[in-house]
Amino acid sequence: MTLESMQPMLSELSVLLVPATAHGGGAASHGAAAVSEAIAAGPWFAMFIPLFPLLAAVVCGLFAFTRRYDPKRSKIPGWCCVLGLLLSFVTSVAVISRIGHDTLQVTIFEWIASGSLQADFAFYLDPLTSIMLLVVTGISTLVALYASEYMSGDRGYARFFAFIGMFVFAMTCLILADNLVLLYLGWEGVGLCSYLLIGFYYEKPSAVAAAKKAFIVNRIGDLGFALGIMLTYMEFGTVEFAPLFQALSGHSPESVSGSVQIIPFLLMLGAFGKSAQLPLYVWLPDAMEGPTPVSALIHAATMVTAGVYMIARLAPLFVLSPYALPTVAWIGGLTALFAATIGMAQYDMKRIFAYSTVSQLGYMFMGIGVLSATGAVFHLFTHAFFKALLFLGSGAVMHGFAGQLDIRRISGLRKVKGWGVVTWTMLVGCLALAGFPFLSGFFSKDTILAQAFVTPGYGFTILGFMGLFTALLTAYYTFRLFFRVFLGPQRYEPGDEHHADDDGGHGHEAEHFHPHAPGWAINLVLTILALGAAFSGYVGVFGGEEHGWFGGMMHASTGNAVTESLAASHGADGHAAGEAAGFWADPHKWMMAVSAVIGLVGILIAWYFHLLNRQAADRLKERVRPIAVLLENKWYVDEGYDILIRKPLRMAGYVFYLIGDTIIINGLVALGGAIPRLIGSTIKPMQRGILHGYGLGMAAGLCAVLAIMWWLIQVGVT
Amino acid sequence: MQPISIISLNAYLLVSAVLFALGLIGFLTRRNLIIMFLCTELMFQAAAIAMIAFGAYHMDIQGQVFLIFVLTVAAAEAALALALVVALYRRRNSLDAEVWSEMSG
Amino acid sequence: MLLALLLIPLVTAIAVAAAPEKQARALALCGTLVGLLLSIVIAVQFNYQDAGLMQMPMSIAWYDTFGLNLSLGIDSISLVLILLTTFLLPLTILGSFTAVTQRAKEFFAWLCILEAAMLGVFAARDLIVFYVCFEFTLIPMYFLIAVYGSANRAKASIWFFLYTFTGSIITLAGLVYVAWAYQMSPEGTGNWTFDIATLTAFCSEHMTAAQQGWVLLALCCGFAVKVPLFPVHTWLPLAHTEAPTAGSVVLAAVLLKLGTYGLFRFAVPMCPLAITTYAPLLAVLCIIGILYGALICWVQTDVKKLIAYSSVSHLGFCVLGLIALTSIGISGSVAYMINHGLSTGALFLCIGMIYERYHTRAMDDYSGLAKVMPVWATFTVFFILSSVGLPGLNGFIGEFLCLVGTFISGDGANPGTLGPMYAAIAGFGMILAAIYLLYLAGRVLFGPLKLPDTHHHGHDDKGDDHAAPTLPQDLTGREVLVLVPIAVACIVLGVKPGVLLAPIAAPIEQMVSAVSEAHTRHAALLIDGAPPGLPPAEDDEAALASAEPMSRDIDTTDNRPSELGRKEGLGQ
Amino acid sequence: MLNAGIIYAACVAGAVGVLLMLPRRGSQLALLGGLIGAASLGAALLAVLNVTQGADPPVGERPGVFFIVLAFVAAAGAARMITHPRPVYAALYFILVILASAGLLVLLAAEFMAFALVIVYAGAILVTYLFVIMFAQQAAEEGQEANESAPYDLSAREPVAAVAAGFIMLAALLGLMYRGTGQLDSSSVMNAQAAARMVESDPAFALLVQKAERALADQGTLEPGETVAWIESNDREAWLTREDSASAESGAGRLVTLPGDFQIDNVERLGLSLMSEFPASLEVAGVILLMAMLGAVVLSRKIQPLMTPAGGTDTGSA
Repeated sequence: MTLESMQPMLSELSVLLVPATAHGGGAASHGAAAVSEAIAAGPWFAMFIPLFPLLAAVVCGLFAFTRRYDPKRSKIPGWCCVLGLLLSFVTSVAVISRIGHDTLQVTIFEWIASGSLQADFAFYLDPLTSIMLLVVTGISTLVALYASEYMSGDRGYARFFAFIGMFVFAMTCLILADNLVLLYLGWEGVGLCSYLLIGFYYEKPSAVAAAKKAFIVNRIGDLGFALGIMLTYMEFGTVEFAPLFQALSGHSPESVSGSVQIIPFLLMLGAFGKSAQLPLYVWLPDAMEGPTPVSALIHAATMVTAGVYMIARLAPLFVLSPYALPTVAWIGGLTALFAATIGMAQYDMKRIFAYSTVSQLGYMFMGIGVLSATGAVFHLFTHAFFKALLFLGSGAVMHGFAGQLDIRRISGLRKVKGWGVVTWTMLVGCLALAGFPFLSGFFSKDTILAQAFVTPGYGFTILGFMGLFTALLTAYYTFRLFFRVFLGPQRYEPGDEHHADDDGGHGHEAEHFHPHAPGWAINLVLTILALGAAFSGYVGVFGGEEHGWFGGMMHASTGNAVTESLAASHGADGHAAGEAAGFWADPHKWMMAVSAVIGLVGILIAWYFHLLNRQAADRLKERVRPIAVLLENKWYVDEGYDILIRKPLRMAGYVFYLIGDTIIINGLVALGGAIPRLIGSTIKPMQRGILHGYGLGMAAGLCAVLAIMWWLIQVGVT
Repeated sequence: MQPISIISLNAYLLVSAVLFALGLIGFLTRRNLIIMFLCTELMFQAAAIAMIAFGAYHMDIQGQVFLIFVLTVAAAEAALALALVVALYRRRNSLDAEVWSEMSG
Repeated sequence: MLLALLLIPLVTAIAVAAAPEKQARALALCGTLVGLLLSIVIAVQFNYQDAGLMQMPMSIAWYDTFGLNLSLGIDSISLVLILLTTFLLPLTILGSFTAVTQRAKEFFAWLCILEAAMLGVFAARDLIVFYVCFEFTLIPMYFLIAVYGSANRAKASIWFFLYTFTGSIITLAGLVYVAWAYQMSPEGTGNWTFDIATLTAFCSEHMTAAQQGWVLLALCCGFAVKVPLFPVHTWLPLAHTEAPTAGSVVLAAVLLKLGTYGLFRFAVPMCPLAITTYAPLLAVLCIIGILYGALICWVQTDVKKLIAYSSVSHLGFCVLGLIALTSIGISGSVAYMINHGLSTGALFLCIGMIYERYHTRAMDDYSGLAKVMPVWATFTVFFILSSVGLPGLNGFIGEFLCLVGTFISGDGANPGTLGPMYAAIAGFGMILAAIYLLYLAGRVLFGPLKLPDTHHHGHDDKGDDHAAPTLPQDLTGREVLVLVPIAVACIVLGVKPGVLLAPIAAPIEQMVSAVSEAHTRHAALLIDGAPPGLPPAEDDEAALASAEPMSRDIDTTDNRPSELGRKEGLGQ
Repeated sequence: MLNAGIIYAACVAGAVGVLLMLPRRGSQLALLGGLIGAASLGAALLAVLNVTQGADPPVGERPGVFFIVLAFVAAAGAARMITHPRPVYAALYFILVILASAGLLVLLAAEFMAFALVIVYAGAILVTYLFVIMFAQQAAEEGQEANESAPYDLSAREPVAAVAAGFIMLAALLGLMYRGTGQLDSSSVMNAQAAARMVESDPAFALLVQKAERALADQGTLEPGETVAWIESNDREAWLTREDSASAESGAGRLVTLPGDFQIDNVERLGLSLMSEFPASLEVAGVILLMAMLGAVVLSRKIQPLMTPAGGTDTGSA
């Protein structure tokens, strides 16, 4: 059954999927495609990229439903999910090879067609998509493989992989989307899956609360995004990228109307919600309640980068308003610094990595903000590898030590038997994160920081220095963790969680508790990721283009609208001058050296405090007591949100319900009922039952009538 | 047979009106059940005079015929009324009209 | 054909009432299934090319001198709503097989009568038939709540009845005024008619803006109560908490749609000029309803009351979309009617299932049910997501289109007068919806397992509950059979909304063009009719109060160009 | 014409008078009230009687002194009846009123009715009333000596309102009546109308004709074959026509004066009218009376044993 023979059969399938009934819409979708004929029709089999994970999800879902399936023994759902993701990865590689450097479009079937709003289930394939596809499908396959062993024995095994399948389906839809509405579908789908996965251990109230928090904060971002979509539709009459970019190509920041300039700010709100930037980052640290593979896949590599992808994808829009990208840059920079400070003071391994993710995302946004989409996406690419590695490593530790994550209770893991692979891979990951020279983190972070100094505008140099300081903090807290956990004297206490109720006879006394060394699947995945973390940086160096193969790809994608505007904003000379003035004038050159030095300094500080004499760290902590407490409590941001937003809203709810509904409205209605009764009771006393009363009443009535008649006659009316 | 003049008609009507008014006042003020019925009889009587006066004025015998029927009704009414009064009296040993006021609102 | 559609439920009702107790359930189910079949046949025969036309007309002269005749006919909007009703009724009946043990026969008979009345409303082409059926739905619903409800069902049923009844009396007054105005006017030449088409045409052409304002006010009173718009919604939570499961499913899924359908069929086409002037006012009510309802949901402790208030909040979107007067907005609103019917109906069914098992609606009585009832939990989460408006499911289509419709409402290309600000504020409703529905899921489905104590020592001790057959912990086959079709419908409408949006596009397009036509005619008239140099006064309450006498022909003396009219005129 | 002012003033005065006469706890000004009442009635009667007929000549005589006396007796009796604290006297005063009005009826040439009134009313009905009053007075109220009247008789209920209502009605009634009678035709016109009515279908006319023929035959003026055609209104003359010649032409015949004592008296006419015009209502009247008797019997059946102090036999029904 070669691909060619399948081709005819499958093409009918795609035609079938564009049903005849939607005749009105059908013609339009082809029409829309026709209009943007400039974009070549992409490979039809691209539709399998999201379809395979969806299939896997459905199969695992069925497994979860059937009663007979016993989660303890068989791992079938795990394997079929990994298979599904692998197939999706293979298809995306095939599609990437087909894309090369140009942009393609594939229409699968017509989704929403009402009035002039036309949103099909169609894909927009360009080099940016291929990079993202590589990251998403690649990392998710590795994480699924890892999880198949990590989650073994868990009661919700099949359910877990169903959600993972759904997540990858949603993420791929997001990346491949050809129009904003489908992007929004992916956007919310990913939010949903993160809700379901964070709340996977639904018996833990903290997990349920964290899941709910994640979904709601995302939803706030999504509202901004949705309003952005509507505004674009209102302004340009279409939500599809191709016609949108065509319409935008004619404009420049001056010629565009005011309301168009608001669109980037709205979209930005969505990006910050999803990628956990400053105002809406609170959900990411709590999202660590979910199982570690989830944190690794969703909250490190794929979902959180959706914001960066969106801005890169809609770069032509962002470029139009002069203030949009600087705001993105500044918020990115501030978030990086802010998260790094909190990361320093945390004790839970996953929380530290979560804050470091927020901080690295800050870097990416700073990258895009300072008009270096290549740097941002490159950092995204490398970050996916080493952050996934770090998370999975800490997951292995957690898995082995029955849920123990507190860095104060584990140390000297290097000496324990069977944990060699984990230690070495974690070392590579930490070095990459810290920006150790010649590892992936180093290259990608440099491109961003260097660009900060190059692009003119709104205090970017200050931003650059802030970035350097954050790089120092990053190096420090990464190695604070590494030295604490993996080096130093060997002592550890098991966690409280009877993790994944594996039936091992884990006695909980410290002495004869022996950690459960990770299996082959975990070690394999860790080593692959370590290789990725180490060498993914060179993609941005070799390959002839200005920033290597990676730069070439980004140059051909929509992202380069950012770089074009960079060239336009300060004329061609800015960049060229850099080269001619030799090593010190070109930021890209000296940044290599400076950031290397900073990385090393950070590591040394961490080494001194957390390996040489840990007491010094404690003494230092005593001296700067208030700051330490402040950082530990995460600058009290969560409590602030609770007081400023959650409590007033809940109070309003009570006020509306107790006073608004029950008292005012129901009161009015009851009043409406009471009026007739009131009138009745006023007339009641007339009937006292005494004969004379009635007689008198009649007589009075009679004489009144006669009097009136008489009066009328007098007046001469008769 | 000469019909009576208008002036005398007016006079008779005056008398019957006065009697009627007195009967009404009596009915309204007296609390004794029997007297109240007596006052209604008085009102009957007043009406009778007016009827006859008009009959005479119009030289029409029907005034008197009608009075005969009025009398029969008055008699019937009186009989029943008194039977009722006796029954009521036997119930509450008092002729006071205000004793019977359970039918209040 | 349509008359048969109406008569089947009535015949079933009679048959069920007559049948012995045991067969009553099965008979009711078959009757409603036959109804469903017939509606599918109608749907197939319906020609979608000119979906705007009123098809399959039939009319029986009822009382000629007064122009009353039982005339039925459907366009694609009524067809879609009929399908919703006939689709949901058999499922509701199947769902409440075990719920009702006492007086079951009457229960199913009342449900069938209710179905007949609802179908009557959707298929009515005559004002009086519409109104009779609209009112007739109250009676079975009243009995369903009053006889089969829970604790204080008496108050709930009375409130439900009187609230809706007073509202619809005012609507009747409005409708009769329209018929009377028509009969007095030269077109009517003295003979009464209640045909909707002629009256709508008359209203939009010959009534002045002020008169249309009064008619709109009358119509809105009745329909606003039925669609619970903000100030008049307090009957809904009461009715829902007290109604039996089947009752609240039908109430939420279809009865609330009578109001929105009424607004769609009467308010917008009959008073095009007035609707644009008062759309912002109504929009404000809707938005308050959305946010107000959502916030109240968040603090509820009774599950059914929470979902009831969520209906208040959701239908705010639906009406907002309708009065945005854009083709996207209105198709979104119609889509919303269907989707809300499906998802909220299903949610009520799920809640009904746990009520059958644990006989308590208070949320703090149980939590963590997912561990004990995984299948039920999956369905409930699915329907919660559908009503939260997750893209890919049906809720999103309605909500998104309504918001887009409101967003582009005032930008000149359509007669609408709302704007982006309305959509932005209404958008917060989406966030609040997520908050309270996930709050519900978090409290009931997730968290540590806690079952209400009544469960342990059986059902018999429950006061008003007789020895209900104890159901197994998780869903029985029958209950899954009830929920699966709705879930499939949700997915199909989510993934392929064309199935719903394509047929209804034509009539909506017609309506929007009719409204804008009315405006251009009005504006054009003002330009040449009105004396020059007239200060364009804001059309405010005062104008409404001075309702001018019914003019014989087009009222040229209306010297207050409605605000939009002026813009329209200048716009050309 | 009748000047209304006096009438109304008389009414007000009458009201005050009656008010004073009404029984009340406080001071007894009954006598003064009576005087004022009588004066007012006199004034009213004067106003009514010596009214000039206005333009057209004063026609018909004014009622004589008998009328005035009887009127005063009736009014006084009625006033005293409603104001007297002791019920027995009230009943007796009512009998006085009945007699006075019987007198009035006689003045109006309705002598049968006068007698009927006296017999039926005074004789039967009021005797029953007296009986019941006596019956009710026997069981002396608890807090009261033998001959002191019951508390409910001592004070009138809301006298002012009742009197006001009564006299306003009276004033309005009189105003309306006199205005009405003012528009009635004068007695002469009434005379002709009555005569004309006599001629056609009035059953009394047929009786008159037979009676006239019998009287003339006794007198001998009637030749055989003649019949009486019609009678003059004042039934003094009669018009005889021959049977055979009636058909030739009308008017042939001769006018004959009737014998002096010929006339139809009241009872005959009444009986004739009852029999010819109201036979059905006569039956109904009979049935009403039967019903009344049955009702009275049923009502006074023993409902529950009467708790007589001495355990004696039941005091029997009315």
